[in-house]
Amino acid sequence: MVRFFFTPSERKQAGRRKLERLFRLRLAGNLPLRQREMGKPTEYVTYRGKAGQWSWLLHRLTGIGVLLFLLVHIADITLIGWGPQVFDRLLFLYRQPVFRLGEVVLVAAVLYHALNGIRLCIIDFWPAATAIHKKLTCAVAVIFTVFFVPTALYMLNWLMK
Amino acid sequence: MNVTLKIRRFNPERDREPWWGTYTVEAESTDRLLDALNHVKWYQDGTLTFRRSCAHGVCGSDAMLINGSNALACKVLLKDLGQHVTVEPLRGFRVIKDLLVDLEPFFAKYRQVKPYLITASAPPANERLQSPAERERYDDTTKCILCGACTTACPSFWANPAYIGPAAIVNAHRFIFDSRDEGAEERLSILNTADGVWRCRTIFNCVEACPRGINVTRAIGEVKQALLYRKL
Amino acid sequence: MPELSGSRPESGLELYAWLFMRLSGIALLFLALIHVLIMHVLHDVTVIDFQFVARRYATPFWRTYDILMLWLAVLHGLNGLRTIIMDYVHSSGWRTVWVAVILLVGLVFLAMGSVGIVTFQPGRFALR
Amino acid sequence: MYQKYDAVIVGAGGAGLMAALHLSSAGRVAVISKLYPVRSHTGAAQGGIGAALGNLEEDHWEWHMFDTIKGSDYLADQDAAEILCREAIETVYDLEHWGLPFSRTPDGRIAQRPFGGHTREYGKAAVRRSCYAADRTGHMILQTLYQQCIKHDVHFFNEFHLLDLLVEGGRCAGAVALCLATGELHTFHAKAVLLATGGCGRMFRVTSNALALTGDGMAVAYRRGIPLEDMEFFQFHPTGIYKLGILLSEGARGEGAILRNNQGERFMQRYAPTLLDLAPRDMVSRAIYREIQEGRGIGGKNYVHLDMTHLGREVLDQKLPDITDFVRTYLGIEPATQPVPVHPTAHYAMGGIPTDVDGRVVVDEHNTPLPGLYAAGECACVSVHGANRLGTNSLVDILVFGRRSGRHAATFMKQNDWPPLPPRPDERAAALLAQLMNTGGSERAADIRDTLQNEMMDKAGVFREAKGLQAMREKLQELRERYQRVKLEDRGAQYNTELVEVIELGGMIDLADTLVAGALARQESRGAHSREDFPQRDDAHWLKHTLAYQTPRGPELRYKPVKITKFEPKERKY
Ligand SMILES: Cc1cc2nc3c(=O)[nH]c(=O)nc-3n(C[C@H](O)[C@H](O)[C@H](O)COP(=O)(O)OP(=O)(O)OC[C@H]3O[C@@H](n4cnc5c(N)ncnc54)[C@H](O)[C@@H]3O)c2cc1C
Ligand code: HEM
Ligand code: SF4
Ligand code: F3S
Ligand code: FES
Repeated sequence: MVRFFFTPSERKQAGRRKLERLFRLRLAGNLPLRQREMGKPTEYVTYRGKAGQWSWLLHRLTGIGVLLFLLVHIADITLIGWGPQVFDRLLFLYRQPVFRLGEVVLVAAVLYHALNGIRLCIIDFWPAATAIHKKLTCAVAVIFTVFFVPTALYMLNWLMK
Repeated sequence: MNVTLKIRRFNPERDREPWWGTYTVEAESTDRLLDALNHVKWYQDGTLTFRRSCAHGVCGSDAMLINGSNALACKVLLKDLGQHVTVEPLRGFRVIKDLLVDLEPFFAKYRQVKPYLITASAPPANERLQSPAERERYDDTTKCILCGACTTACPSFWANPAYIGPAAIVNAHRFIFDSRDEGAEERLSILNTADGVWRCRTIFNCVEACPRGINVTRAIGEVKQALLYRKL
Repeated sequence: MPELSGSRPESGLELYAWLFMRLSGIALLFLALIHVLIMHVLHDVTVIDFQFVARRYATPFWRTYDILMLWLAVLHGLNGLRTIIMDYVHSSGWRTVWVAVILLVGLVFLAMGSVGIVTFQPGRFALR
Repeated sequence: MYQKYDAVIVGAGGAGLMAALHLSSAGRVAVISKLYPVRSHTGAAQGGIGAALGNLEEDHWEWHMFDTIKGSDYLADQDAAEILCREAIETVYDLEHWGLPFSRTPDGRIAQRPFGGHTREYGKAAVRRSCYAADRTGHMILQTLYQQCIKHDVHFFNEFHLLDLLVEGGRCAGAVALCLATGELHTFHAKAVLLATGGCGRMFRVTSNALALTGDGMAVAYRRGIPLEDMEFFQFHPTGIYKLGILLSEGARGEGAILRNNQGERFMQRYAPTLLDLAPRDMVSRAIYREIQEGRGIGGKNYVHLDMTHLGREVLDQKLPDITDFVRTYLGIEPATQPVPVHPTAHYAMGGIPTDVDGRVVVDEHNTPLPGLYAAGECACVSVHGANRLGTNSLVDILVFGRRSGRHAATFMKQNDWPPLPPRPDERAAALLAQLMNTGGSERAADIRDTLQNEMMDKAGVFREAKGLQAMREKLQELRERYQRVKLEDRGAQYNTELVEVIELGGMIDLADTLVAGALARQESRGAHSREDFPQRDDAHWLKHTLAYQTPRGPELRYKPVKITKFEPKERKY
């Protein structure tokens, strides 16, 4: 049976195990407990991981970025219920160059996140694909470039004018 | 060739903060990094502390962070590292002294996945039969030497040390996919938690780090699949 | 053998969350990309205005489309955020707080968005 | 710190873990090991474990026994060898039942391959007897045993270094060990102690042995008045990687690899016409040295070629993946297309702490046991290997006698109470540490060790003669003096690995002493002990085991007879 909730006693037990773990940590070696000196964001950039690490970091950042935009976007869309005056005034804001540049970044983020997400799905549903994960990462990069460059040019057309 | 080693040092009895020690070693380009470390310990600074034993990549003692990525000091040659080598202890484990880290939590996680054959039936007089194909099914994960390089290369583990980590999953995989084993259900339940396989974000650092060339991510993926199809 | 380290009772939640992320991701691939294509690329903000939206929402198709996308994207994104919280926040107290916040944000925004899409009646406003 | 256990096992390699499994159900048992158990050198064993399962062709334990005796140059005790070969079969099945992932035959049974010196029908032709898991047999054994220990909740003290044995009133009362993490001495008070501390190959320069294989257990026992048996017999494995000594398993030759000299000649044809490259190790190692001596080393250097090119990539990657990887990693050579430079490498101590077939340590020529003390594995000498061990027989040895000693100790500890401890049990260990920490000397341990290893290699290696051995004795005396002034830079308590290395070095000097003394005395050539000045085997005078006792004047030698049951000594030809 799959369970989503735990009984209080189970919860307590899990808590106790956690304590035990901490206790063990202190026991092991009887040394002054020295905190991990790493554990900081520097970990992620100073470890020389390969494509997988950077793909993941980007995926996470773009995910958060798109999520933030989405929330703002929902808020502004609801303004439509307030009528054209309110809505169109808001759109004026979006027509600022900063926002238009931001829009390009948004498209990049969504596109990358989507493509990389598909790569992850392929690997997750077909673990044998791990053997070609580097090729898949390359494919993400290539497809991203192929789609994004013309799109960005098209979107930035107004700059030229 | 002359090699400069920059080693992250920390002595709990003397230092309040870790520091960098720099040593120059005269060595052959085909020497192992372990040879260079031994050279420092034996002829320059006897206090340098690290674990080692087999010196040819089969015991798992000397995993460390070498030039920014995890490897066994006895399995990388100086010629592949260049003249300046940076050596640090594994990340995500408590540093005890210099390059030596606390492995107790790591082995505790290994023990947690019940890493032993579980069978209900009594064994036959001779061997249990297993076809070469069935044997091949879990071959990759039998190679693990529990060096910890994968787990400490995993960003998911750095962020959250409660994550059971790739090494434990690899060893669970070794039994889950063994045709003789009957404990898959127990192990799968252990791994089906927030700190189990689902913390893995398919980052592949583990695969890059594994000195035994185990396709760790694939093993984790296969365990995820097993969980998926068990429930559906 | 001592039972150790952070082990908690098995729960199916993580599995379904994981599966949902992938399935919603695949659905969003089409929904979001087409949405972005139409709303942010082909028609840039200079042409999009109240009227544009009004015309689009005249048919139930786009409303259904947007509702679906809204729900999937919000749930996908917030569950993603939950994953990230689980990574970086370790005390169970703070975790609970964060999950509550996420739930709250999710409810509020889903309600806002849904109400917006469903109840939108361009006829209520005088059209130019 | 004082700890009380029913039994204490020192060493967590194959022998120690096997004993632990059989002891742990009988009482409170502790395993102490200076390495994490999975780091033990059993994990490095490659080729396989010999057992006459007969999965691929007819085979019988009697044939296995005959090969073992003949391989030992008739020095093995035949009652022990019989037990070894009989129980090997059961032991391999036990391992399989515990989950060991053996390679398989097409019909799903344990796969077997030929190995040096293993023959059918008493020497007619090579037989497939070595049960293997690719070339990672030892790794799988170590893992499987450790896994079972986890299952059975065996209590481990990891990274504890044995310093002393407690022997009180003719009984073993426990052991003293240094906790590396804290620098504290722990006294383990026990009814039974089992030593399973492995080999001592690190006293030679070129060795297949781990840096940790320094023979500590043997040295500790020796210093407590227990003799060491047959130390002069040290096996050199023919195929160590050039310079590094990393082992390329005999399994390679089992799969068909061939040794060639600088003319590309398969020189083993001249030394062992029947078994060729699969002759026993002592012979092949000598053959390689002869080739080199006579100028047929590759490029005039001191190595020959191990040719695996005709095996094909498939066989290499499937059956010998690890050694293929070693060659690629450490030599940058592709074994599928290029021959591999190899030379003999110090590999295995046939000698060790004398025991009977139940693992009880015996202290004199009449096999009088020392109650409560057991030994098993490479540090022990039962003796099943005599003057030369056959490949795959060590893994059998550690498991069969690990199990037997575990079982015997289990009954022993049920029937006996704890012996009293001396008033200050850790006195000697503490004195040793204090002395080392305070020598204030200037001799670098590494220099002493280098000299020891180089000299041992030259003077007590594959070929020996009186002059060299005599010089070696003097050298050892000098090293011992230098060791009195050894310098220690690390004076900390926590993880003082420098201190550990210095302690190990002290033990190795003692062991080298016994080896050289035994070799000098033994005026014959037998198995791995090959005297250039006495090239013949001399059964009339030397069909006997050496026992070396520590005295202030150096090792004192005594001898005990060989047990012969089934096979009368004959000339050894392959
Ligand atoms: C490269 C290689 C390949 C081999 N291949 C084969 C093969 O194919 N077939 C075969 O039959 N044999 C083979 N052998 C031989 C065989 O592997 C060994 O002889 C055997 O594994 C020894 O096992 P053991 O349990 O006695 O010792 P080990 O496995 O060496 O274990 C020794 C244990 O003692 C502990 N210890 C040591 N000193 C101390 C101390 N002072 N205090 C506390 N603990 C201590 C160590 O931590 C370790 O746990 C091979 C050997 C080598 C080196
Ligand atoms: C367009 C198609 C999309 C696809 C194919 C997709 C796919 C995925 C997948 C597979 C994951 C799981 C990653 C993992 O477990 O490691 C994920 C995570 C995430 N997604 Fe998406 N996604 C898409 C769109 C979106 C959108 C629109 C948002 C914003 C609302 C979003 C926000 C996130 C966040 C925040 C995460 C968590 C990141 C992390 O855990 O590192 N995604 N996505
Ligand atoms: S999977 Fe590889 S990296 Fe991880 S512990 Fe095992 S051998 Fe080491
Ligand atoms: S690096 Fe970590 S996230 Fe998964 S694929 Fe490897 S365990
Ligand atoms: S020393 Fe054994 S793996 Fe490096």
